[in-house]
Amino acid sequence: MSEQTPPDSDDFGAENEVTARLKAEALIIDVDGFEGPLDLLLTLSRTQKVDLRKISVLQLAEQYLSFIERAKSLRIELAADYLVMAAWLAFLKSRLLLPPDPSDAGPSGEELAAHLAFQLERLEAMRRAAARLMARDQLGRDFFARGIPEDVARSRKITYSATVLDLMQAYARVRTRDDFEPLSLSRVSVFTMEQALERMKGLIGMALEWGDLMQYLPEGWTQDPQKRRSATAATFAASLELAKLGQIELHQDELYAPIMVRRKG
Amino acid sequence: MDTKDDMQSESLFQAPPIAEQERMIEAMLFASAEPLSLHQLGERMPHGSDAAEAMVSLRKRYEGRGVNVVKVGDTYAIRTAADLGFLMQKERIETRKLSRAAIETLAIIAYHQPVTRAEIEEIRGVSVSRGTIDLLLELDWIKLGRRRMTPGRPVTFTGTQMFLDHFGLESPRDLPGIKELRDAGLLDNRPPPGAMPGIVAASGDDDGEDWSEDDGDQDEMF
Amino acid sequence: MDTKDDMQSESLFQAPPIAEQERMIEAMLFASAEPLSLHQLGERMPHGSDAAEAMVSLRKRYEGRGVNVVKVGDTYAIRTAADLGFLMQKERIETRKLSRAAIETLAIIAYHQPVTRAEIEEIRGVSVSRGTIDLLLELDWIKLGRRRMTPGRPVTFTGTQMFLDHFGLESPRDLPGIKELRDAGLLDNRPPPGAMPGIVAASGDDDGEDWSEDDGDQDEMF
Repeated sequence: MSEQTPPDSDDFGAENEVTARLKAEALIIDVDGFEGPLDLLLTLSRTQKVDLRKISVLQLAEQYLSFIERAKSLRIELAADYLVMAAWLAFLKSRLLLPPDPSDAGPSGEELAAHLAFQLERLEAMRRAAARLMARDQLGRDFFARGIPEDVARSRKITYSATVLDLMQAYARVRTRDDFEPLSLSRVSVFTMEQALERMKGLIGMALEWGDLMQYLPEGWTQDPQKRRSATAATFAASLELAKLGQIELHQDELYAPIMVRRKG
Repeated sequence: MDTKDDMQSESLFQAPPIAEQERMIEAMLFASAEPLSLHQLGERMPHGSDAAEAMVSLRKRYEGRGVNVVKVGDTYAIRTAADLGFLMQKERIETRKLSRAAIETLAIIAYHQPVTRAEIEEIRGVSVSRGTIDLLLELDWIKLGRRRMTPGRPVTFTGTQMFLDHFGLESPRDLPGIKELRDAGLLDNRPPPGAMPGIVAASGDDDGEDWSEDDGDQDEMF
Repeated sequence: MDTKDDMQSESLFQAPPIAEQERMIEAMLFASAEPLSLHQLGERMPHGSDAAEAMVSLRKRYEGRGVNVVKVGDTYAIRTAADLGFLMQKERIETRKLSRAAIETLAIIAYHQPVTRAEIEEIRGVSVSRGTIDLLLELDWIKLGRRRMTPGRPVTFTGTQMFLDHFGLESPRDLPGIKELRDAGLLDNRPPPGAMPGIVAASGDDDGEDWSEDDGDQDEMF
């Protein structure tokens, strides 16, 4: 992960640059191989070749940021959490470098760095513990249970078994079934065009003067927004139908102005 | 792995001590799913071993013990001593899986308790057979709870201590919620339509009603 | 079935000799593939028997033999000696290879138990993939523990007896290196100072959100 520019000799330099770039790319291409930013940081920290408790978080932050920069320049898609970590490390770096601001109540750069070092050490420790665990002798591989368990008796007792997993799966099954119930619309808040037509035909006889179409909305359908929307649409459609039949005239002064209705003739 | 030549030359002077050979046949007889012949035992042992000789001392060792090495045809097996058969009497327990209806009914009772039969049927979407409830009652996994103070005063069902013991739960609250089920991959990851207030792993006190609020609420689609 | 009175009067004069009791637990342990507790053993023995005492001498008897009496949690089982595994090629159970994520998750649960999903994610720095917990539950190596009494009341996970049995552990205290890890403070649940958004895996923090009404309070984590 060396950042040094190669010596000046042209040929040699170019060649060296290529190998360095290939090396960097190899690590970058492997970004999918990392289990998130913390895993990547742990890998980078190994290049410092020190006890994790003595690691330089500042140096690590720089390594990580240059890694991200290179990935960007190579146009490699990085998951959002890598970028969030980069932003956070940039922030941490500034906290570590700048003198503490006495008015700032937040944790100090040192505290944040110490916690990051702790997290890396803990992750490393759990990895080692996992490896030691898996290296143990295992049942069915290194040591064995009785091959022919004896259940001799004549008395037969039936027990029913179910595990918590069965229980959870059953519940999940029931609930998922709920989720995929066939879609059925509630008709309660739908005013149909047939209903609107019926209603307007009954009322239009009295409409000698121009009047707002909205007056024709049925009672009880003007407050609830869902109901009002449905009744408005149905009433408007019904008015078009009546205009087509030559029974009413429609008129609107301008866009969005009230639609006016009166009886024809 | 050694080559054949290596093994052979090794076998000239390297057969394990007889006590070690006895340990070997002891372990093999114990772990094997079927009785083994001396030939089968010998095949698995290091070259130069003498399964027959080891068997003689192993059989002697188990004389009068709780289990014996018995000869079955020309094979050997470890068996319970005949006089201790009575200890195995209780052992014969047939374990059956609960039917799908029973496990679903149990799950609903566990998650929604106290819950009435009508409510269970509403959640499952099918009727609950009498036998299912009876089986769960018989297993002592559910019991009758308080009557619901609604028309008809239906009985409710709740889980029992036996239920908690069987499933290794400290309390019904330890059952995971829908979101946790989903995170564990037990549910399709699709978000459910609307909230699911019914998931509260209820508690034993009187909140059995809360599940009924999660339906009839599709109006939000408009 | 005996009545209580019968049992008591019988127990006054009828406990079998300890050598006989040892034979009994020997037979029962050999017969069972699963570990058995002293309580389970005692239940099947004649009244007045002392399974614990018989166990001490039985365990001694099998020391260094081809099969050993091992302690698993507070249960006992007979298992072949680990150094003889090479003889058991045929009995070997091919297990699915666990993913690195599953192995690490298992280790974290074992060493940090009881532990919540969010804590596992905090330690690993990534979210626990769907199915990982499911797989470990299915293997019966982990189980649900008590809910943590923190906002959201998340479920916790702990190891099982099957886990101990599988890895030949007498108790979680015998996990390799656990004392050193604890002494080094690496098993502490150390909260991050202030905000460390990049490190806490973003999902999972809202564990249990949908099942309990007493939260809506995840802001505390940020």
